[in-house]
Amino acid sequence: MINWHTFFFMLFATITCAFAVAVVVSANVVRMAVCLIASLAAVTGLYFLAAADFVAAMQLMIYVGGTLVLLVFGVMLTARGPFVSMKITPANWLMAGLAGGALLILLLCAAVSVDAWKTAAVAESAAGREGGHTVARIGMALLGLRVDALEQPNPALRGGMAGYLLPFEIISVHLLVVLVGAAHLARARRTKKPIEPPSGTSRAA
Amino acid sequence: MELARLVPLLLLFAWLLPLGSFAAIVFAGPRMGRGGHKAAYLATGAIGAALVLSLAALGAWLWHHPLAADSQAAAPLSGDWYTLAEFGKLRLAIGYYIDALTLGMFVMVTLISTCIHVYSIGYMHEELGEVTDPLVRGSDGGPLVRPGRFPRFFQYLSLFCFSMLGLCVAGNIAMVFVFWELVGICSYLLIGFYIERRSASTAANKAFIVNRVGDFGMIVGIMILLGGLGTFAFGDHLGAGGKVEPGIFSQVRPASAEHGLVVPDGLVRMAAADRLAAVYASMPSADAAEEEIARQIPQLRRAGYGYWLLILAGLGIFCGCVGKSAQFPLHVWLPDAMEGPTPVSALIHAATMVAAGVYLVGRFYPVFAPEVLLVIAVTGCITLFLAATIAIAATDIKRVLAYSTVSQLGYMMFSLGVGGWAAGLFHLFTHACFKALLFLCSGSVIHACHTNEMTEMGGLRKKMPWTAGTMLAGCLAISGAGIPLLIGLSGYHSKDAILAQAFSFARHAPAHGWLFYVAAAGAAITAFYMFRLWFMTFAGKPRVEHIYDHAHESPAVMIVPLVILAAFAIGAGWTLPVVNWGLPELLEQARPLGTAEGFPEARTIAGLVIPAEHYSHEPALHRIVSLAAFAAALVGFLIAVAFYGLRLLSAEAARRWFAPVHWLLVHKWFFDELYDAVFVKPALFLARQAAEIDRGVIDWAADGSARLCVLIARIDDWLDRWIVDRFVNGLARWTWRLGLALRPLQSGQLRQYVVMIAVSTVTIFILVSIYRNYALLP
Amino acid sequence: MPLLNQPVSLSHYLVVGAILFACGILCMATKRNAIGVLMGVELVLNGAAVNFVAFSAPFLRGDAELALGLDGHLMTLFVIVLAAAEAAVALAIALCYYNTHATIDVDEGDELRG
Amino acid sequence: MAVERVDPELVEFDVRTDEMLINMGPQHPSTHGVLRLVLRTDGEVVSSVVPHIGYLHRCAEKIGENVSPRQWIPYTDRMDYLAGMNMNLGWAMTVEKLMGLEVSEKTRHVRVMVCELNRIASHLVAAGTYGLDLGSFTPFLYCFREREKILNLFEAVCGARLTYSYIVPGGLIADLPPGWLEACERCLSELEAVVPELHAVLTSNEIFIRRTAGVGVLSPEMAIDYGCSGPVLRGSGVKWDLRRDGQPSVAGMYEDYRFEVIAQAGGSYPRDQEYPPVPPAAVLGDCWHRFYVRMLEVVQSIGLVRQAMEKYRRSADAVSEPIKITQKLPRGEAYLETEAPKGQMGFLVIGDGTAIPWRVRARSSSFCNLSVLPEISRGCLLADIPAILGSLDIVLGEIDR
Amino acid sequence: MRERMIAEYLTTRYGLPGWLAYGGVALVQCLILLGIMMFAAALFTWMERKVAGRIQDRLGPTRVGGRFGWLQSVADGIKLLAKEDLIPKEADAVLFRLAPYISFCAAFCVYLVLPFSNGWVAQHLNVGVFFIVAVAGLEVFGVILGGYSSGSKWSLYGAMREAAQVVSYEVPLGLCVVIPVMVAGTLDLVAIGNMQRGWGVNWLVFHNPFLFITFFIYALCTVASTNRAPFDLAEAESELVAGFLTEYSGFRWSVFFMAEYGSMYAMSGLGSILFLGGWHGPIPVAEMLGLTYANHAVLGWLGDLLGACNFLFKAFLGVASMMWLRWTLPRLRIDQVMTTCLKYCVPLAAAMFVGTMLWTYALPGGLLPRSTPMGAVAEAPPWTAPRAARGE
Repeated sequence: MINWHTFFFMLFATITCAFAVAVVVSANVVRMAVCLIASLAAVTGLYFLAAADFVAAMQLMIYVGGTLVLLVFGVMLTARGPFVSMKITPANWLMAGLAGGALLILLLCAAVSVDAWKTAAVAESAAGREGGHTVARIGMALLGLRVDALEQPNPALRGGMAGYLLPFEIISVHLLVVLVGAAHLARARRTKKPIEPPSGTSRAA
Repeated sequence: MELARLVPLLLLFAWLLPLGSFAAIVFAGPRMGRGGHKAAYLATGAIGAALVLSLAALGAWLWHHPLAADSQAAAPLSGDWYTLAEFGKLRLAIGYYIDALTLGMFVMVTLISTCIHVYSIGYMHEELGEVTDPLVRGSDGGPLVRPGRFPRFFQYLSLFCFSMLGLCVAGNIAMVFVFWELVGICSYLLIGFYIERRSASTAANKAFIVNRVGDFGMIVGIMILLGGLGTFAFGDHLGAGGKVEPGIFSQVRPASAEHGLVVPDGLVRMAAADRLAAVYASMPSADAAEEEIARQIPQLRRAGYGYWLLILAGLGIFCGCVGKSAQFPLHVWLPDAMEGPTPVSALIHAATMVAAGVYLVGRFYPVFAPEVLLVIAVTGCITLFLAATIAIAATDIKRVLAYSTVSQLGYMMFSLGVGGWAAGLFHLFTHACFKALLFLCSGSVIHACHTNEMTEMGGLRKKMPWTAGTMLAGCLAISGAGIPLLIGLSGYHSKDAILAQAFSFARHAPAHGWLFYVAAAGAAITAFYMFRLWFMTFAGKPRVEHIYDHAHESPAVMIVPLVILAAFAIGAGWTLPVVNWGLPELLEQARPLGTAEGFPEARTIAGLVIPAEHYSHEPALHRIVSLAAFAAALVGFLIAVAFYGLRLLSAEAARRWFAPVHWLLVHKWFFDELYDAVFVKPALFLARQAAEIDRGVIDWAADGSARLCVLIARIDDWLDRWIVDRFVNGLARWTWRLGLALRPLQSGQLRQYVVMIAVSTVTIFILVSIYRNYALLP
Repeated sequence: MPLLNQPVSLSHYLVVGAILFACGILCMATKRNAIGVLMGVELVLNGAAVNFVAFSAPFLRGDAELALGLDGHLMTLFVIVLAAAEAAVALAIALCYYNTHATIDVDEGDELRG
Repeated sequence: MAVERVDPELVEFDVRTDEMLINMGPQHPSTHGVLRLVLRTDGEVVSSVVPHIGYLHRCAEKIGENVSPRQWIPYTDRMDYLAGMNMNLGWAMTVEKLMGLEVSEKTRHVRVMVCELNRIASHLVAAGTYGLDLGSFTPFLYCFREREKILNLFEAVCGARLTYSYIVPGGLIADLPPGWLEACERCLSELEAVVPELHAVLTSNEIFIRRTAGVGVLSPEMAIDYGCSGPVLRGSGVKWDLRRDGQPSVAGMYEDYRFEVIAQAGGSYPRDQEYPPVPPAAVLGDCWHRFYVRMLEVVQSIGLVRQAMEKYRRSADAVSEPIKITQKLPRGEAYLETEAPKGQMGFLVIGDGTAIPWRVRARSSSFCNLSVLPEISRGCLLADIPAILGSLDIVLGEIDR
Repeated sequence: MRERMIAEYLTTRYGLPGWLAYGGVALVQCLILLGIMMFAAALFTWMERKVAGRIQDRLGPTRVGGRFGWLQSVADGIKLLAKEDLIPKEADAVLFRLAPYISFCAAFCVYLVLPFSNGWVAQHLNVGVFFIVAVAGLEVFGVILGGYSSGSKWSLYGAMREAAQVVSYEVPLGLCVVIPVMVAGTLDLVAIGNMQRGWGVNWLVFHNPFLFITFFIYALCTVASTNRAPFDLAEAESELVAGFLTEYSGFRWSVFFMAEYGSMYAMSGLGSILFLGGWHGPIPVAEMLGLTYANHAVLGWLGDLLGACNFLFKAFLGVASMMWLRWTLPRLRIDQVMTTCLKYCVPLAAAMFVGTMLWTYALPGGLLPRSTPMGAVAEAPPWTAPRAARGE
C-alpha cells in the first residue's frame, strides 16, 4: 500500500531537484528565474509535509513572492539581447562540475551517515498531514516566550530554551537597513542626456 | 459604558489631544501652510475637541449625579491609567482623581483656551510673515527683523493646555508636581516669547526663579506627606493583590473618624521616631515591637506628635501655591509677566495657570489644619489689599489688569482660608471668565493702538464699540455689579459668597475680624480702579490724536471670543431655577469629605474657629453682607466716575495731595527694590567671590598638572619611536611581502572563488574525517 | 513500489537539501550573469533551510527527542528573511554594477584583482 | 575642503535603462485614425514624439482641380468627416466669394443652424473619445447617444448621416422639412439636460482632472506661432474666433447673433459660474482647458441654434438655389477661412473662366494643431500621450486629405 | 477534514483501495472548486456586460440565450475556443504558453483554503490568511512572464507596470489583512469567520473606527492588486493596446481572463471574511430558525448552507462594486497609482494598524455592544474539532 506522505514527498522532491538542475543547465536567465520559482515553490510542499506550516507559508510569501519578484525585475531590467545568455568554456564547466560533484558526494555521505536519521518514527508521521499548528508558538517565541519548551522531553534541551526576541529585533533593524541601503545603492548617478529636438518636425516657415 | 470607565477615558482623550497637537506642531509646524498658519487650526481644533469631550464627560457625570439645591458630595473616581513604576508599596503612576471640581476645571480651562486660541489666530497674525520688532535693535542698528513664530506660539499654547489639564486630572502628588513644573515652563516660554526683548527674557527668568522659591516649599510638603503616608495617590486605589490602599485624603480624614482631621499614623511615627526606636530596642522581636507601637500611637497622637508635621506639610504645599498664584510675598513676578503676548496673559496669567495655585489649595483642603488656613487667609488678605492699591496708580493697561488678577487671587485664597471652600472656587471660575475677557479686550485695544499706556488712549468707545461694550461687561462683573439680593453679574455672586463667609468667620473668630473689613475695602478699590481703567481708555476725549486715528475695531475672529466670554462673564454665576444648574451646586458635589461642618477649634491658636460654610447662607447674615459689598463697590464706582468719568474731581490734584502715598504705590510698595537689596545683590557678591577663588586657586592647580603631563608625554614619545615603532614596522614589512606573494590568487573572477570555496570545504571535511575518525560513510 | 511504501525519513530530506545545495554551488560557479549567481545563492540558502526544517521534525527520525523543534523553524524563518534582504542588496549591487559597467557579466568586474 | 555640488539639472538618480523606440499606430486604439507616432521612451517617460502622417491621403485637392465646384462638395464631406456641414460651408462660401454670389437670409440662418449642430456633434465625439482615451468608457456612449439624435436631424434634412453635401455653392440643396424645427428643439432640450452629466463624469471628476490638468501645456505664443486654431487656440487663452474675427463674409454670417468667444481671459471664462469651476491644478493651455472650451462651446452652440431657429421662423424669403454644375467660374482667385469645430478651415480656389477650377487647395486646422504635439508632449509620461493627442482632437481625413 | 471522513468511510464500508478513495475524493473537491471558479468567471463576464450596459444606459446582451442574454458567456467561450491560436514569431514560446496557467494556478490555489461557510473549505489551513496573501501575490508571475515572453514592447510595458503596481500594493494589502487578524488573534479563516457570528454589529468592520477605515483601504488595494479599473494599467487599452494581453488570443487569453475574475472573486471573499462577517449575516437567521448543530446535524448543515449563500452573495457584491467602479472612473496614471499606494495607502494602513492596536488596548470589547461575547467558542461541526478532542 502506498504511503501518501511518501508519495507526495517524492513528488515534491523530484520537482524541486529537477528544477534546481534546470536552473543550472539553463542558459537563458529568464528561464532560470522561472525554474527557480518552480523549485522554491515545490520546497514549500516539502515544508508542509514536514509539519512546518508557518514556515511554508512564509517561504511562499517572502521567497517565492517577494524575493523572486525582485529577481525577475532585475532580470528584466538587465535582460537585453547579448546578456540573456552568456556562455562559459567547457574547461570552466569541468572545474565547477568537479568541485560541485565532490561537494554533493560529501553531503550525500553525511546525509546517510547516521542510522537514526534513516528510520522514521512511523507512528507519528501522520502528524504531518494535520499541519503543525506552529503559528502561535512561533509568534510567542519571537516575543521571547517559549511555550513549546514545556513539551520538550529532553531536560538538557529544556534548560537552554530561550526566546528569540533579540534576534527578531536585530533582524527587523537589519531588514530596514538593508532596504534603505539597497534603495540608495540602486539609485545610481548619471548625467542627464540633453533631449535632442524631435527630428521629424521643423518649424514651418 | 459605565461611568467609571467612560469619564476617565473621555478626559484622557481631552487631555492628550493638545499633546498630540503640540507634538505635531513641533515636528511639522513651519511646514503647515504659509507661515505655518495651519498650526493654529490644528491647535484650535485639538482644544476645541477637548472642550467637546470635557462637556461630554461633564454631561455623563451629571447624568449619574444630577444637581440639586442641596447637592451632596459625590464619590470621586480615582484610579490609574498607566503605572510607571512600583517600589514596594509606593506606586508611581499616571493616575486620575475625578470629581465635579475636576470636571468643572476641565470645562473651564478648555472653554477659555478655545476662546483664546481663536482670538490668537487674529491677534498673532503678524507672526505669519517677517516681523519687525521696533523695541529691539538688530545687528545693523535698525529695528530687528526676524522670521515669524506663529506655529511656535500655538505649539506652546498646546503644551500649556496639556499641562494644565494634566494638573487638573492628576491623581497623585507626583503627577501634580510634574505638571505643576510643566505649567511653569510653559509660562516661562510664553513670557519670553519675544525673546529678543531684554525685558521679556528678564521677566521670564524672574517668573521662573520666583516660582522656584515656592516650589521649594512645595517639595518640602510633598516629602513630608510621602515620608509620613507612604503614598502619592489622592484617592483610594486597588493595590497589589486586590487590596484597597488608602490614599492621602482617606489617611488624613479616615472614614473611621467620620472624616474628621486626624494626624495619620505615619506622621505620628515620623515625629516620634526617637521614642519608637527605643521601643524597638527594648522589645525582643519586631512583631512584638510593632504591636507595642500600635498600642502607643493613640497616646502619642493625643500628646500632639505629628500635628506640627501636618501643619508643616500644609504650609509647604501652600508655599508652592503662593508662588504659582502670585501671593504676597511672591507676587512680584506676575506684573512683569505681562511682557508676553496678550492672549498668553489672558490664558495663563489670568484665567488658568495662576488659578492652579487656588485649585491646588482647594484640592488639598482636607489636609490643611486650621492654623494653615489662617495663614492662607492672612496671606490672601494682604495680597488682595496690596495689589488693589498698586493697581490704582498703574497706568499700563495690562499691569492694571495684572494687579487686579493678583488681588482677585488674593480674594480666592482669603476665601479658602476663612473656610469658604465653595465660595473661593466659585470665584475662581467666575474670575476666569471675566478676567480672560478683560485681558482679551485689553489685547484688542493694544492691537488697535500699539501701545499699553492708558495715558495715550481715551475715547476709543466710538472706534471700538464691541470691545468697549464687552469690556464694560467685564468691569461690571469684576466689580460685582448687580441688583442686591436678587441677581447680578457673575462677580456679584461669587464675591458676595466670599464676603459673607468672611463675615461669618469674623463673628466666630472675632480676633481675626479685621480681615473682613480689609476685604470689603478691597472690593471698593476694585470697583474704583476697574472703572478708572475703562473711563481712561474708552471714555472722554482722545489724548493722543495719531493713535486715535489709527485705532480700529478688531477682526471678527477676535470679537467672537470676546462676545462668548462676555456672555459667560455675565451669566456664569447664575443658578438656573428648577433644574438647579449652577456652579455652586456643582462645586458642592466635589466638597471634600468632612469639611462641610467646618473645623474644630485650632489646637495651637486659641479662638481660631473656621466656621462651616452653610452658616454664611443664612438670610440675615447674607443680606447685611450683600448690601455692604454692594455699597463698597458703588462707592468705588462713584469715585471713579467723579475722577475720570465726569471729571468733577481732578486726578492731578489728588495725586499732589497724597504725594507720598502715590509715590509708594507707583513704586509698588518697593518690593522689587527690597528683593534686589536682600537677595539679588548678596547673591551676585557671592558669585564674584567664587569666581575669584576659581581663578586664583583651582586654575593654578590645573595648569600645573598639565605641565606635568607634557613632561611625561615627552618621555613616552621617545620610547614609542625607538622601541615600539621599530617592532611594528618590521611586522608591516613582512605582511607586505606576504601580500605580494599571495596577490595572484586574487583573480577577481567570482566563479573561481566559488570553486575554491567548494574545494576547500570538501578538503576540510575530508581532512577532519580522516584525522578525527568521523566516518562520513556508514 | 517499495520506494513509496516506506515512510519518509530525515535522510530523504537531507538528500534533497544536498542536491539543492550542490546545484546552488554549481550555479554560482558556472554563471557569468550576476543575476544567475544570485539565483545560485538562493538555491544554496534553500538547501540549508530544507535541512533546518527536516531536522526540526521529530517524526522523521528514530531519535525523536533530539529533534530541533521550534528552533529549527525559527532558524528557517531567519534564513528566509535574510535571504530576502540579501536578494534586495545583491540586486541593488547588480544594478549598480550594470550602471557602471554596462554589462552584468561578473567576469568583467575584476578591477580589484591582485 | 569643498563639498562636491551636484547640479540637479545635469544628474538624475535612476536605474540605468535603455531608450526604447515605439511605434504608436497606425493601428492603435487611441491615435484617432491612422496616425503613426514614433515615441522615444525611457521607461515610462517619453523623450520625443514624432508624428508620421499620410496614411489617408486621397488626392482630394487634385480631384478638385478636375471636377466642378458643385461636384467637389462630396469630397469636402470626407475631409473632416465628423463635421461635414462645416466643410461644405467652407468650400461653398469660398466659391461664392469667387463668384460674388449672395445668399438669402433664410439660407444664412439654415446654414448657421446646421453648422452649429454639427459643431455640437463634433465636440460630443471629441469629448466622448477623450474619455475613452483616459480609460473611461461610459461617457463615450453618453456622447454618442446624443450625437445620434443630431444625426437623425441631419438625415431628415439631406438623407445622409455622415456625408451630407447639404450646403452647396449658391445655397442649399433643399429647405428644411416640415416639423424639423420642433424635432430640433426637442433634441436641444434633451441635450441641455445631458451636459451636466458629462461635466459630472468628466470635467469635474477628480481622476480626470489629475490626468489632464497641467498636462500638455500649450502657451498662447506657441499656439499662435504654430498656427493653431479653434478650441486648441482658445484653450490657451487667445480670444480668436472667425465667427467674430473672420473675413467680412464669414463674420457677416453671424453679425446679428449674440455670442461670446469662449476663452479664458482675465482669469475666468464667460458664464463660467454655471459650470464646474476651474480646478486649482489646471494651467491655462493644458488638456483640461482645451476640453473645457469644447464643453462650453457645446452649450453656446445650443444657444446659437435656438437664435437661428427664431430668425428662420421670422425670415420671409426662400432659400437660395445652388449653382449649376456647368456654371463657369470667373477668372481670379479667392481664399476664405471659416471656423470649423476643430479650427480654421481654409479653401483656396483659382478660376480660369471654365467650369473647372484651375487650382484648389485646402488649409487644414488639424494639421497645424497636430504639429504642436512634439513640442507639448516632450518629457511627459507614456499615458499622457493619448491624453494630449485626444485633447488636440484631430481628424486624419482632414490632415491627409 | 470532512473529505477524510468520506474517504475513510468509502474504504471501510465499500472496501475501495485507499488511493482510489482518497484520490477520488480529492479529485471531486478540486472539480467542485474549479467549477465554482469557472462558473464565477462565466457569470461575471455576463454580469460585466450587463452592469456596463445598465451604467451606460443601454441594455447589454439580449440576443444570445433568451431574455437576459444569459448564454452570452457560453457563446463567448465557444468563440474563444474556436479562435486561431497565435504565437508571435518573436515570442519565447515555452514561457508564452506557460504564463496563463501560472496565473490561473495562483488564482485557483486561493480557493483551496477559502472557506465558503463554517468548515466548508477544501483544506482547513491554520495559516489560511497568510497562504492566501502569499498565493495571490504569485499571480503576477504569470502576467510578468506573459508580458516578457510575448516579444512585444507593449506587452513588456504592461508586464513592467503590473510588476511595479502589484508588488507595491502587496504592502498595504498585507497591512490591511494583518489588522483584522490582529483583532481576531488567529490566522485561521474559519475561526475569523466564526468569531463574527451573531448580529451585524459583530462584524469586524464595525469593531472600531480604524478597522472601518481599513476596510476601505483594503477595498482600494484589492482593486489595484487585481488590476481592475481605475488601476488597470497593465492592460490600459488606450495606452498599451492591451498591455500584457496584446499578443494573446483564444484559449490562452481566456485563461488569463478567468484568472482575473477568479482572483477578483477570491479577494472579495477574503474581504468579506475578514471584515464583513464571512458567512454570518447581519441578522442571524440560521440561529433564529434553529439551524444549528446543537439541534441536529442536518439542521446544522442547512444552516451552513445558508451561510454559504450569504458568503457567496457578499463576495458577489464586492465584485459588483468593482464593476461599478470600472465603468464609472477614468484610469489613473502610473505615477498617480504609485503615489496612491506609497504616499497614502501605506502610511494610512500603518496608522490604522497602530490605531487598532491602541484601541484594542484601551477598549478590548469593541465600540458597539456585541450580541455575543467576542471570545466565545464558535460552535463548529464535529469534523473541524482537533483530533485530540475527538478522542482519536
